[in-house]
Amino acid sequence: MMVAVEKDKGDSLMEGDNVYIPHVMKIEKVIEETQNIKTFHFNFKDETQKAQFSFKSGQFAEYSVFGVGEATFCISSSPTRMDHLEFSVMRVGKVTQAIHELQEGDEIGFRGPYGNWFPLDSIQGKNLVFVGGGIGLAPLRSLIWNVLDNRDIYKDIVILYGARSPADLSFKYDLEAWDKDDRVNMYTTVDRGDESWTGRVGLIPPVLEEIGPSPENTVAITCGPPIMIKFTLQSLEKLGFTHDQIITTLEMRMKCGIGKCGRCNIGNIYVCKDGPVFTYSQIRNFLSDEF
Amino acid sequence: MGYKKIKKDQLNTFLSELSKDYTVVLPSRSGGQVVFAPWDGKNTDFLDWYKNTIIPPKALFFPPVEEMFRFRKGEEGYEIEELMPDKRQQIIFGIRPCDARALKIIDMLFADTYKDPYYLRRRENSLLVGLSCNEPCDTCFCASLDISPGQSEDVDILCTDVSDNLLIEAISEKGSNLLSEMSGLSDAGSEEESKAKEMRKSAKEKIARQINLSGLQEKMRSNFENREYWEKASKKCMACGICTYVCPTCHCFDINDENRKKEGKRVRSWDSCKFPLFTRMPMENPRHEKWRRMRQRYHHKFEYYPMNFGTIACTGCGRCIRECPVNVDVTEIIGGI
Amino acid sequence: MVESSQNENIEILTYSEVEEVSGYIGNFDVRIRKKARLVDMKKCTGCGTCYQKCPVKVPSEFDMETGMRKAIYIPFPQAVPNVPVIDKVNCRMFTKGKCQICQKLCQAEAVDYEQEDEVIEDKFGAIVVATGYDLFDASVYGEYGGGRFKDVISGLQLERLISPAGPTGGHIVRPSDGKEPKNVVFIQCVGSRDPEKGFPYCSSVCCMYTAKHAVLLKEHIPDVQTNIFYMDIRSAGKNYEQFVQRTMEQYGALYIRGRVSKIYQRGDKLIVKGADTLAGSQVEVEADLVVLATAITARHDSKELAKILGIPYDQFGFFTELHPKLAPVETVTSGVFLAGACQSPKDIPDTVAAASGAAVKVAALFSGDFLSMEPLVSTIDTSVCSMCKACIEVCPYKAIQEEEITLRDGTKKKQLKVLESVCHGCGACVSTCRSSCIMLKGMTDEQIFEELMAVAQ
Amino acid sequence: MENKLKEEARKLLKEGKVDYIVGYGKGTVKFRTSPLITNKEEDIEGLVINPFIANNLSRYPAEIKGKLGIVVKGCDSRSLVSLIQDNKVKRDDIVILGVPCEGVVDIKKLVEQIGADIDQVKEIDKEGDNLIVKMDGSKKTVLFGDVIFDKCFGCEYPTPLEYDILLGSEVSPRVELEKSLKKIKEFEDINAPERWRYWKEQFSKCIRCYACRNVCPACFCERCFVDVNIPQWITTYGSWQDNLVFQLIRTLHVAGRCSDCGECERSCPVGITLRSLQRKMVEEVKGLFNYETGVDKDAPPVFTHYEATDPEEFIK
Amino acid sequence: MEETKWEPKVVGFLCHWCSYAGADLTGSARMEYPHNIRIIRVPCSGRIDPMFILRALQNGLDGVLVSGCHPGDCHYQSGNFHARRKFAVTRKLLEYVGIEPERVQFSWVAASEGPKMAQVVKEFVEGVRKVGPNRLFKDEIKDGE
Repeated sequence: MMVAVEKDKGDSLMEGDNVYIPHVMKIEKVIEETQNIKTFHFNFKDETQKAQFSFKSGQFAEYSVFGVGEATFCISSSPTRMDHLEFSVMRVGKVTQAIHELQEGDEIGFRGPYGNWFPLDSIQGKNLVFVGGGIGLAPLRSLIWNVLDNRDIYKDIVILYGARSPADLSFKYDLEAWDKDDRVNMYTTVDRGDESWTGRVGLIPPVLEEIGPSPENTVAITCGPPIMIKFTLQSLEKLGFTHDQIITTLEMRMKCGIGKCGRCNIGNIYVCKDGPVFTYSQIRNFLSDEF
Repeated sequence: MGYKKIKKDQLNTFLSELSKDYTVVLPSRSGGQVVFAPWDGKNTDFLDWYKNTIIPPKALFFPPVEEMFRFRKGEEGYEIEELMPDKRQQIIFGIRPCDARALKIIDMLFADTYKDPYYLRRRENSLLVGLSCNEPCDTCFCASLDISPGQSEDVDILCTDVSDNLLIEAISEKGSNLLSEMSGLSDAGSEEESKAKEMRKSAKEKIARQINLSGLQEKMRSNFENREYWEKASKKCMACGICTYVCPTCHCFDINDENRKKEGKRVRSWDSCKFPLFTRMPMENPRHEKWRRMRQRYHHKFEYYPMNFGTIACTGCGRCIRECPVNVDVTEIIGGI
Repeated sequence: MVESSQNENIEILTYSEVEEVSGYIGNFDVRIRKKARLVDMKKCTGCGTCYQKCPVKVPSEFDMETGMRKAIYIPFPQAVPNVPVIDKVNCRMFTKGKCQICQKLCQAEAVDYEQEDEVIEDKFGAIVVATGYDLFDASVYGEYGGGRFKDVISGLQLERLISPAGPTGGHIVRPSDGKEPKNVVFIQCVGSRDPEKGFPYCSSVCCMYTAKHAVLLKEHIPDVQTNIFYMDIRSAGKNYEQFVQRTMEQYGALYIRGRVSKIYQRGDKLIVKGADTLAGSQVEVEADLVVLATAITARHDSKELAKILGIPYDQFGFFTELHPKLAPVETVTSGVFLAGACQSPKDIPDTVAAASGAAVKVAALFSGDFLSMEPLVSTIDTSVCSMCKACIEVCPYKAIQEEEITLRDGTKKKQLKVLESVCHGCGACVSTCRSSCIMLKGMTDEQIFEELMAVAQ
Repeated sequence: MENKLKEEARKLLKEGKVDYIVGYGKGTVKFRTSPLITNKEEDIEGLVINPFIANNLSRYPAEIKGKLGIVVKGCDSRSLVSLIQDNKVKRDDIVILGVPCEGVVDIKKLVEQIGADIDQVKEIDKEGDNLIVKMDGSKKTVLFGDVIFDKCFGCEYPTPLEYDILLGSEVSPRVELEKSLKKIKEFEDINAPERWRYWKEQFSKCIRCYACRNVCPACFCERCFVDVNIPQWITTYGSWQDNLVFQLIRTLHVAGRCSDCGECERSCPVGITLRSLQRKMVEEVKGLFNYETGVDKDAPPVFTHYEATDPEEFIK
Repeated sequence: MEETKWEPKVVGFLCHWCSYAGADLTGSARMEYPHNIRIIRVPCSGRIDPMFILRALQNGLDGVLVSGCHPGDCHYQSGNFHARRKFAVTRKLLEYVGIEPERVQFSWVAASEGPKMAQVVKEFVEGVRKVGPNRLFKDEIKDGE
């Protein structure tokens, strides 16, 4: 059951001719998720651009802090809620540091959406297993809200989210919302608990095996740091998932976002143009010992 | 379209006529290095010493440093002013067939899916006047990539140096329109044409170096895992950026901002897959080791590019062999797979 | 001394030497060589029969050669611990191979010729250096007899003669013929304030102890006449000046402001020729005894000790304090403190003050189990460090050390580490590191970069 | 000299004294050699010693782990010693095969001398003090002394100071300093704004390929200061100001470690006269601190220690 | 900043224990020194990296003064000795490359030498004024200048 992932999508190109010119957006809200992860709500400055803009969950964009540089993050809000857009950033380098210093009312450059997206139509009528690690929940979150907004098309949904420690749990407000929502069974775990943590403690792969979702008519979608993905894939295989049933996003350094600058080139595909969403079987054939 | 010809000493008039509404760019070595530079209006002695430039003509369309747009923090927020290349048409005189083919190859990438405005604008604004090679260099191996030094379909006009005068042949439709407007050209006689053909044949034989591409893609795919081969091949490589910067088909770039908050420019500059920082991510760097980067460079050119665009991203110009400080030879490495 | 020997927190290691010091403040690893004294300290009762019966007599260092001591000896009667040591150089057992009188006579069988040096390696939190001073050897001065006249003695030798526990039991006699001196000449600044001899500094204590000697001489020999050749009297301490005035008025000390040019022997008298600049005339004094106030110098081995401890020293061999005004008892190497004359010539009150200062500094250091430091320290990003170790050589405090860690996959990796407690944040390593992988907290490159950007605005 | 090298190299490999032999192999481009790094005995046959051995091989011990048998000329051996001083290479990890070097041919100068393009030249061989240049149909003799690199004129240590095996008899130094420093002296005569404009032009050609850094044995840092982006001292794109500042700081970093092997200038694809910078620093460091690079392997690197008598007349 | 009356703008790297304290003393002793200088405090002259000097000039500052303790009384023992070597080589290189020597000045000023600090800064600013504005790193160098 091959899950096709479209390759060419020239139509959603927004800007007239120059694809490198970003839009200037205004930041409406800054949420401090953890001490090094922040989520930004931002919006178009003028309505016409906003009307033309559309994207699908799983796509990413290039965010620029003028005078510092550009960086690549997925759009973590759902296309079904277009009142504003969101993205989340972990502070790791120069540009992310500059982004973390932005406050409400500041401006940020936005270029995109780029890349392909989660195959919404082909996962209809299936059970869904979402496995997110740390900041990996950001791309999943967009899909989860998208799925929940038209919940009835899909069978039952399992969300497993893990982080290193309770302090590193991000999107707490979403976790609570999904926990209370009975249409979804929500599991949260942390690698190391602390005194105030009452929930589950344990690494994601063993917890996943413990939950043991049946691979029957199911698609697993996972995002997170490379080590976590590596072991999650192994435990998914143990649970009987075939490689076509596992979808993940690939982490690669990106600069142009449009398949030109050569950074994200693995094999003959450009992760930014032809990805970042791939099925595990696709990854297996073009990926070798690079990862 | 019949062949035209012009006496070499009249080249001066021909060029000055062209430079009325075009800026003429041709090889010059005023600064000690052979580069493509705007014509100074006088000397055209490049026909005697010109072999090929060190920095390929790709730099005229995809410059080492290029300003993309300027941003300024106005009262109610940032304004962005696009910095497009100027409209003036230009003529690249003396481009070699291998470089012309290289431009065609990277055209495909810059136009694929998302159009690169800067590069394509400059390409549309320019007209290529090729010059066939009579004396290929020792490092050239364009023959084995079925590019003939004397013939080229990738230029608008092709000139061939036939001892005392220059045989001019219009290749593209744009080229023939231009030639039709030009005066001072006389029709070439048949013996010039035959001399040109025989010059082209002899030039092709002179190319001693060649690269064996038979069944390359399968060989490369199977050899991808052969770490020991790539480690040995890349042991002496210094991981500098010369081979990627002097290669006419290398197109990787980096985008950075000028380091000022209030007002500055976003700049696109050349980047090389040979540098470790090319793929460095906060958590890990998939291509930290030198041999992985060399493998990526050759696989991108000889396996991935053909898979995506149907042509090998190499035109045998030999610059990477000549300019490499430690003489890493692509024909040796590709041949040895 | 006795009190400290009984205090259980104090362990006294005599006849021992510090051989090697490594580590840093709070974690000094020190190797001490407890030299073999050839007498078992536990068994010896301190009865003293051994050093009474020992046939060998040698000049006693403690008495500055004014008295004698045996091959097995205790330096002075109240020595702590009251256990003798055998001087291998002069003891017949080692020079001629037989004697063993002390072993035979010792009821406690404490004498053991085969005793070995004992090496103690231990961890210490701080080190207080109180190694004292040496006296300048005045024989270098030809004009004062160059050491030929027995009756030209140094101030310390006179001290031993005056001391009741001294070799002459407190009777001040002339070393040459043992008679009581009637006319004594004191010569100040012998070696001190004399750049040619290499000691341009003033030893600061001689004026006062010479005045004291003049007073004591008067008390012991009522009809003595003391003449003191001086350049200027340095009596800066509390009541010091009054004391000197009293020496002049009540004890009849004759202060002659001038230098002595020559001393020569005439009969059994010593003729001291000098100048009296106040009277503007030559002076000649017939003296029975001449006392030289010789300069205080650093210990002869102070430079080696400084290298062992890793502390700096000045050109005279005195240890250099962290700051002349603000931190006189500390050294640059944090955790090593200085007390007394080893830092610079001092008299007793200053030495006691310095010693208590050092003690309190150590106490402060040990008060908490954490050391509170200024956060201005540097850190090394070992993922990009290329181990050229230029920073180690540049660091004035030796605050960067190499350590070996085992990575996750078990391989061993050498990398550099900055000892936060030792680093003073001078930043020399930061500018020396060519790949800029050292960051000085509080003065990072980024801060300076922003400052430079702001300044250029 | 070549056969002795091959014999020694084979012996070293056979006895397992070294894991790799680093030497000069025949280049695929005429009249150029290319580093040959191998641990297989059959490759030893490819080792050559000829007047074109321009590369400075002491760049490799810092990268390649394990015991190396390395072929070095005079200037390379000084770079190697400087690496030992910098704790980058352990003396007993390398077996040094010293080549007493009479000078290396500078192809650019040769082309000027014979007036024809290098591709026409078929063969060059050295007889005594001149070179016989064979082209198809014609032959030219050129004085060897006219075509060697500028650096070879000022070479005080043609025979390596530090070696385990010397592959030939000692060579007397060819100390024609004024020829070697000709460019620098000429440069110093022009006034300051002219000099600045000269460097401005030179470094607007620079395309930041970093060959000058990657070729230089003294530049062995894991991560170069250029790659630091917090704070971004130097931009990653090649504006002439930043190129110039990059090269000036690199020159200061390399001062005291540069043995004037001339590789930076030879490798620069856009032909920037880098040696005029580095060689000037070699003179300065010798003048100021009387320190020559890589002459004594136990001496501490010049900028990690100091003398009380260092010059300071320029300090007010 | 209209061009009529160009005032040189210089930066001074002063070492915290001596020169900075010296400058402090200059101020507290009511001694005048030119206002053109902006001071950046560094713990020791050994901390100053030639990159700071070049970055300052690249930012358009007209001069850089670097000042530390006299050799021998550096609070960190050997900071100024290492710095002295580095400055000697840096100065020679900057001059060789064509930067006017008056633009970069090194000096030793002790904590007690208030008057000397004022005098060093005055001389330095006059020297920079003589040399004129810093156009080194500007792109368009008009020949007339």
